[in-house]
Amino acid sequence: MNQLDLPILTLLTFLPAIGALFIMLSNKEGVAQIRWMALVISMANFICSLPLFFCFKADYTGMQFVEKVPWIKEYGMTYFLGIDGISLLLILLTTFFTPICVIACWKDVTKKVKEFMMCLLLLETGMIGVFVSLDLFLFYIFWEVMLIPMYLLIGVWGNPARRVYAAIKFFLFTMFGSLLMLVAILVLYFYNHSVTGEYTFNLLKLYELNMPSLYQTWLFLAFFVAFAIKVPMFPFHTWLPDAHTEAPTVGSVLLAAVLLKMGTYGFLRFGMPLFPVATHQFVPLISILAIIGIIYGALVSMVQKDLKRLVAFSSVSHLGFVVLGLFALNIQGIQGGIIQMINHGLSTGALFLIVGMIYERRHTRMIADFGGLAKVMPVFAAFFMIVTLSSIGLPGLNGFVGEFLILLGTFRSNVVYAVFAATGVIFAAVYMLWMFQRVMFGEVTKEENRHLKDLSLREIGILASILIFIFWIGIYPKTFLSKTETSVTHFLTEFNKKYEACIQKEKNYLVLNTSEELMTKK
Amino acid sequence: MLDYVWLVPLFPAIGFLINGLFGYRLSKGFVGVLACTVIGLSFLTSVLIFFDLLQLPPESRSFEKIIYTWIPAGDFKTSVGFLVDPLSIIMMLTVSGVSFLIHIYSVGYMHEDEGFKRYFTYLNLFVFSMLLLVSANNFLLMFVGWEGVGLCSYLLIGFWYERKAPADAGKKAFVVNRIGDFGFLLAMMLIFVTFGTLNFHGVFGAAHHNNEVSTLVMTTITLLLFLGATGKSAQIPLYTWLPDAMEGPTPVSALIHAATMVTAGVYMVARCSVLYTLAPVSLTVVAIVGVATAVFTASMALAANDIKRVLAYSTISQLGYMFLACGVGAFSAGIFHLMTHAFFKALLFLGAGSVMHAMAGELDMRKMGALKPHMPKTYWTFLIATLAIAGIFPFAGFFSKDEILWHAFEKNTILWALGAGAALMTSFYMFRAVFMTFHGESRVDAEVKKHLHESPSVMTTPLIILAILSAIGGFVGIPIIKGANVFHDFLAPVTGGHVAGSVEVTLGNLAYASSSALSHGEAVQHHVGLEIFMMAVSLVIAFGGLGLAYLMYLKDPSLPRRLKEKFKLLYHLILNKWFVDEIYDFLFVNPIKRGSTVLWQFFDAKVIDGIVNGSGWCVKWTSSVLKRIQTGYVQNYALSILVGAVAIIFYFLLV
Amino acid sequence: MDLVIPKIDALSLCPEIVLSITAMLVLLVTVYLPKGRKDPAAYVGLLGIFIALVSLTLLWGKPRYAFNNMIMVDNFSIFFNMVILVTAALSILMSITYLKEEGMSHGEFYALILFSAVGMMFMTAGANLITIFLGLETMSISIYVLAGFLRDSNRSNESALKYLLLGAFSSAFLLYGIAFIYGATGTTDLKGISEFLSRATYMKDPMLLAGMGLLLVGFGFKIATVPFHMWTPDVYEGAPTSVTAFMSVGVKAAVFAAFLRVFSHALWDLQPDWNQLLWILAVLTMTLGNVVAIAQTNIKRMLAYSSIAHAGYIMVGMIASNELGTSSILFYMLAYAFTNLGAFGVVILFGRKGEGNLDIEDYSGMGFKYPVLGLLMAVFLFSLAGIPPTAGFVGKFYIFGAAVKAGYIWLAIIGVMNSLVSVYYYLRVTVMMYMKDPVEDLEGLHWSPSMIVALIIAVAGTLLIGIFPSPYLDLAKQSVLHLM
Amino acid sequence: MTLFFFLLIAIVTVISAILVIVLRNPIHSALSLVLTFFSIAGLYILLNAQFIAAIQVIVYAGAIMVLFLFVIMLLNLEKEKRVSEKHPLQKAFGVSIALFLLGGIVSIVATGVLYGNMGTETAAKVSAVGNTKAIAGLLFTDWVLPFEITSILLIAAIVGAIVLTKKEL
Amino acid sequence: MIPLSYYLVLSAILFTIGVVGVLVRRNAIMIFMAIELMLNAVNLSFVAIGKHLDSLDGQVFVFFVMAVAAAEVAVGLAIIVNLSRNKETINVDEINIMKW
Repeated sequence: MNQLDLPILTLLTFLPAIGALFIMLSNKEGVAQIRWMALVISMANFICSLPLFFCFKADYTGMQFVEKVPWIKEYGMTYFLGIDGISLLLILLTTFFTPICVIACWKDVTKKVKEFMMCLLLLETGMIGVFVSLDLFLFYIFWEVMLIPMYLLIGVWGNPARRVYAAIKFFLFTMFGSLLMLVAILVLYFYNHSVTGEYTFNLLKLYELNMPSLYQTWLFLAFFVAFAIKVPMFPFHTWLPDAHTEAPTVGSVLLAAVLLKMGTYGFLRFGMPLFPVATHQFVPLISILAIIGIIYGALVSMVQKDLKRLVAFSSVSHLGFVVLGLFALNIQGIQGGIIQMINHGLSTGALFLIVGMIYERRHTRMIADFGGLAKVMPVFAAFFMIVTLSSIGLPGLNGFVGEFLILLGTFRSNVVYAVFAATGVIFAAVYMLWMFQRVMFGEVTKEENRHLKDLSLREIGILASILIFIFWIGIYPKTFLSKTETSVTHFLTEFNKKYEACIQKEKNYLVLNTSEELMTKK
Repeated sequence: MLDYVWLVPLFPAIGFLINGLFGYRLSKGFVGVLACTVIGLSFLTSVLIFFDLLQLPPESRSFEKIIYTWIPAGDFKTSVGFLVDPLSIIMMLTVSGVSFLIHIYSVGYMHEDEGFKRYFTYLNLFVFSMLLLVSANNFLLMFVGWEGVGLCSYLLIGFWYERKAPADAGKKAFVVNRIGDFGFLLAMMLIFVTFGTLNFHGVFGAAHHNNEVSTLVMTTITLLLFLGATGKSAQIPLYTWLPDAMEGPTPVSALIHAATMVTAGVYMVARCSVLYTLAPVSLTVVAIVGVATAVFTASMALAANDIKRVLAYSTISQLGYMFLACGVGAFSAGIFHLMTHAFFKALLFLGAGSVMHAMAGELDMRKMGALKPHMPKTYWTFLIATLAIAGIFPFAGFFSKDEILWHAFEKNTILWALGAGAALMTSFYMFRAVFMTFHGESRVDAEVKKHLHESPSVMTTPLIILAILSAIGGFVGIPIIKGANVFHDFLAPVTGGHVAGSVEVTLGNLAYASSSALSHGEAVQHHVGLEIFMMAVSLVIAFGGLGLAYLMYLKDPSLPRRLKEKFKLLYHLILNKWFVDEIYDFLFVNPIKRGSTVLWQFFDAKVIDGIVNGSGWCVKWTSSVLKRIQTGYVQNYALSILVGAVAIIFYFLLV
Repeated sequence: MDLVIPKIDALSLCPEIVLSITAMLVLLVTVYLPKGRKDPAAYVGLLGIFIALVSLTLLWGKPRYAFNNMIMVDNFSIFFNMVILVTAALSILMSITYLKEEGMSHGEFYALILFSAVGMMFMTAGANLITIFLGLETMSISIYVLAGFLRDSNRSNESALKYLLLGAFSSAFLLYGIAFIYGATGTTDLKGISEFLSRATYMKDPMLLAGMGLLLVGFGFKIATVPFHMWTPDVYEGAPTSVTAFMSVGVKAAVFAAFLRVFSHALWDLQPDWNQLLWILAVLTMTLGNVVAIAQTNIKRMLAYSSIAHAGYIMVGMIASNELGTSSILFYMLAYAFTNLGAFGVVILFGRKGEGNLDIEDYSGMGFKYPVLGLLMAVFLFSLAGIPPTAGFVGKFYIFGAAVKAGYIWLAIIGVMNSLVSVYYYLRVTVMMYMKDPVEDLEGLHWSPSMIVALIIAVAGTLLIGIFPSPYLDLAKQSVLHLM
Repeated sequence: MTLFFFLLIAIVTVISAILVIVLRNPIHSALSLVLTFFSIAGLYILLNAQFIAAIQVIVYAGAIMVLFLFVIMLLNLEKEKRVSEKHPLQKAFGVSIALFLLGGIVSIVATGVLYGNMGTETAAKVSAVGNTKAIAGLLFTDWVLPFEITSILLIAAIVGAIVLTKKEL
Repeated sequence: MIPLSYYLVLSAILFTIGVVGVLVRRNAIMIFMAIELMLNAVNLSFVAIGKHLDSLDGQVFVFFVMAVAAAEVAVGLAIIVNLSRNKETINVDEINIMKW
């Protein structure tokens, strides 16, 4: 269904890429012009994405704004785009954050501005592409394409000392998972062919496939590794602190705000509905990893000395919540997971912006180098406080809604998980507030900190626009929850239906087999 | 007016927003006036609502106003909505009333402070959260207020963030509260899973009618809720943050850490009385924890020299009383004590603030003495409050405290005995404080002495009003006389009627009055004589404390020192707050910190990242080894071809 | 005995004939050209290639044997011939300035490229082991000379010598293999062999198997599979860069064509026997190529190891032994041609006389100093690494897809893990280009029109095939129809 | 009788072949190689391949070996000096692997049974036409294309050899 | 009549001798000569097999192989001559600028 009769998703996806092309053709020296171009393009993209939100039919279960053009016919690849409630918010998050990033790096990035803006816009193309593709092949392409600009952002504009290491680690780590996924996609594709006789990468068609559980287990595992790395879940997380720490501010922002969501989105869009039996099998494992992630991330970030690293580890903790929620496999958990993806994007994105702002002023990210900033920069302190609280999950701000729904969902499916996960709430307060205290409170001990400028209007504007959503989701989350509800409900019914069907099929198969065995024995 | 209940929290919210967003452009005077006005308006609205509520027959005094659906997710739906019933209106009145007075007081107290505007912003936010907490119609919204007040407490304790101690204290308060919230969160989930809703009406109605819910679940729910309450209301084992919270401005201590926020736990337990009565084990736990806290923290107050710390321990101790009341099933008694305590403890803190104001911020009672002539208004109001807290007839504390002790006695003599002991200590340390501060010899520094003065009227007026309330506030709940206990009658629809005389009114009218409570109430009726006796005992205890304090601090000032010598160990323990903070540090804080460091620097950096980097390193190493095969000698290459050929031939020959 | 001259089916040989004549024309032309100004010779060669390409397209879709079953002109050979011709054309375009810079601008170079292309084309079309052998030798001998074309350069000499000695050595094995197969089947005609095998009941004839094994050695040598790969890095490093480019693609394409024709067509009935062996060889080849490439510091050497690895990937397609596998090899070859030639083109353009600027270190800061060149290099490297939306990705996708389809999931996993390793060393170049500051001031580049054209073709091919692979896949698919 | 000749020639071939690779002086080696080629030509005659035997002598022993000798002399090569081995295992390893190769091949060919399709040119038939004529017939009919390819091959080789060695190009 | 296997074994021996020559001689020309020996061994096989199969194809092959060998020798010797001009040596041990 495409209620707009416009290829709006294509527009959204490729507008930034075209913009990047224009920037490429523009004069390298006209830095201001390039910045404005990037801003205009990203803003235009954001504006283009608004119709998605307003024209989205919240009660329609299928895909919306669908575009489908055959691409590689004989092998069943299609250019198939469409969104539902699950992806809607993530797309908006992406289009929302890109202009913010453009503005945020206005003064920050002074060298190679042209290339920087190109990377940023190409990254946006990749990110949106991932969220709108409904064809596995297309999805995989966007999934990989997105790596390159991010890799360059980290590696070129990152922190000179270790940027290369971080960039390569990011790239290889992610690639490792996605390559396994590639094999799984191929297996799925050929399995589908062997069953239905049709070559297709169409996700909606592949949803209808009931695979034997052994297949599901392995394929799910392959997808799992890809997504778990992206999320990142507990033992696969070590690329994240490095990438975050070394990336330039907006790199970290986009990484946190959008890129990490791809893993969780992937679970929801691919991992779970394709392999329901395996999903059920792996719920304990994944939940436990998620819980370890929650607690581990929190504990480790508590003792970090570097602000960005701290926030990075806190992402591990927060994303643990999201994964836990998704694998609660009930509506609260998944709704919470989705909204928490947005929340984490907003609050952690904002946190990285904030860290970037003081980094820009002081050129250090070490907590020990700060202290007493609240006195010097009161406006900054206020923003920082609110974002910190949002990250902690203070009721009334966005974080709480997600966390509570997740915990509730988890509690319904498994009490023990919920109890352990809920301890994360305590730890979050500990490490965030301690960090806040060390940076903002106390006396100004360092001479350099005494004359720091408070936020400029530009910076206030950036943070305020994020804050609007932080409050909005906290106070009236219905705006967003209602958009996703139908899709999630539909997702769950389909999921359960398919699960039952798979199990039933398996049983029949067993019965068949045993009866055959009996026959042959006789 | 009932329909406009949402105005009650809205006014402070407006004040908060205006002060927070535009405060930096407004004048100090305007900010102060605005802050007070909005709270005043809240109070007014509450009063109007109160009278509206009184118009209704007792059985229908429960009104829900739903504003909008807050979090919808499948079968889970929570709304932003308000509940007006006797319990919440009492809380609203108390909160907005006391807050109003303290706001006014603060205008004077904080006048010189740099963070004046910030202070009022926070304070408005606090009142908003607190009112939200008490007026919410469901657990989740209550939790919003619950965390909101915690946040404000954090912000206000750490108000003077440039010093380390307040900042630390603020963080500690927040984190410890979070531990409690952990329980609250889990309780909410369990409630939802059990009853399918978080709405008070829905939950209590279901709990009352649905007998299928096992006691175990009930007990778990209530214990988890109580964990939340121990955090917020500073009970064992989570009380440690409250003494530290005294680092905040004194009006804050008065408002948040004495009168309102810390009582949220009691309010919550009272609100959930239906659940608690269905879980006897929990009630017992509540009672034991309450009384233990009362005694334990009272003991700490005995030797404290910091006037605010004395008051802080006293607060914890009094909160323990309230929980004791709830624990023995006398929820309305708990609320009653909550209310009177709000009056006199706020007064005490404000008095202490006034003293500090005069003493240039000095808190150590050893450096005070004989302040009475310098600040008469402060002295007299402080004395009234002390009398009230000590439980001397006819001040407010007498009625409420006595009622609790009586109910405790009804339930269990040991509880009563401990409660009585705590009362003795209360009386002792409060009078000790009065004597050390206002009487005796002056130990004030010469420099400070010159500036000793009575506080301005903007500060003393609230003192006087509170003093009046502390003096007469108890009369709304006169025990014994049938029908005269207006307070309990009023509350009975919510908390269940336990008290003689009110039982008939409540019987059968209420959907969720607990039946077990009723039977309890009937039993009580026969003991009027006993009750009078108990009152007498209470009075004796109160005067005993007074006398002891007089003996030690006025009559024979050397006595304390001798006692110190004699019970060195005990004194040391008490002085150092039984080393509880240190024990916590040792048991939890330090291991976690150290463990985390190990996790990070060893496990994360060495093990996990080691595996990642190690595999990369392995490939590189293999690479550098394998490339040596490439010797550059053409004959080696030929040999390699030959080896390959031979291998292939033999592969075909053998396979 | 009367001599019955078979029908001279000149039309079937049209491209080869055109090319041979062009080669000789080039030789003639070059004589009359002034010293050091031999560009026209190159253009003559290009023209010839163009005509050959056109004539190839005319042959499309009409499979036929010619010259007493000596060659088979079918879509398969035409496809590969196109790849070869494109390779030759691009190599010539890239050589013009390069040779001038190296002071070796001679028309003979182009003639030799054309001769070697003719040899390659006979290999792809060869339907008889002898034709294939002769094609292979024609190709090889020309390339031996080309590798040593920089007469005054020790590296070039060494490269030529190593290639010559080992090439001849492996040819002997190949020939021995042909002898065995001739002995075991009584014929060297591929169709004859295949017919013989399909009716033979004694499949396990050791002589046949040994012959097949020795063929494998010969082909394996040319496409650089482990353990016959040892010459590759040295020869690639030492040979003139444009020759390296030519041989890395052209030789591989031609030999794979012959390899496929012999193994997947003539020896199809022995598939169970060679499949396992190829599996092992493929894994070894991929792994060794990729792993050792990591430790390289010279970009040509690194690309040499990478080309070893790519041979491994292509073998995966062979192992899959299904229609998809074979067509994916064709597709991969096409993708690889553009990509690898492009990469070498950048290396040539960036290089300096006397093997300068060939260390990976030299690429420091190149990406920002020469943004276009950097971007091109990045595209080619990402394509080699198999990252979308480039041709390399689609190629790998199909290769591994074929493996999965045939049930070789572990092979596919090993393959993708290998490409992960490869990403590392390709990334290292981009790291140098974009993330390191230039060590010294780079001199200006000499952008010649011919090089620009070559690079544009290469990058257009790489991206076009990557983004719209459909027609090319179709082409590849049609090309294998007749083979299987 | 034929067997005797065969064995005799075979022994000469093997010995001279071994001499090729063991003699230190390149010229001696080359001369032994010439001897080997001659004896192989003898074997060809035993195999009724007179034409091949002839060109073996003319092309190989005559042309190719002369070229070799010519180059050896041109480069003024001396005896290989006994220098310390740079890759000591190469020889031992090489020889032993080569023996494996020999073993492998021998075990394959020793049976001497060929399953291949039999051709039509029986000895009688060939001798009726004459060996050379028969081969010529084949070469210019069936094998005309490879024959033409060799022409290209040779041109390429000539061009190559000139390119590489001519003083001034 | 001499059995085919005699020829084939002889051919194998010659081939192996050639292989050994390639592996042990250090002079490039000698290596080249050893390769010629290998080719001759194969030629012998071709002729013998051809004879055995009543087919003249074997002899035709030998003809082609000789052509190829001649070409190879021409080019090879050219390369070697060129090399010795530049490097003063044709000892393969010393021809290893490129390695690793």
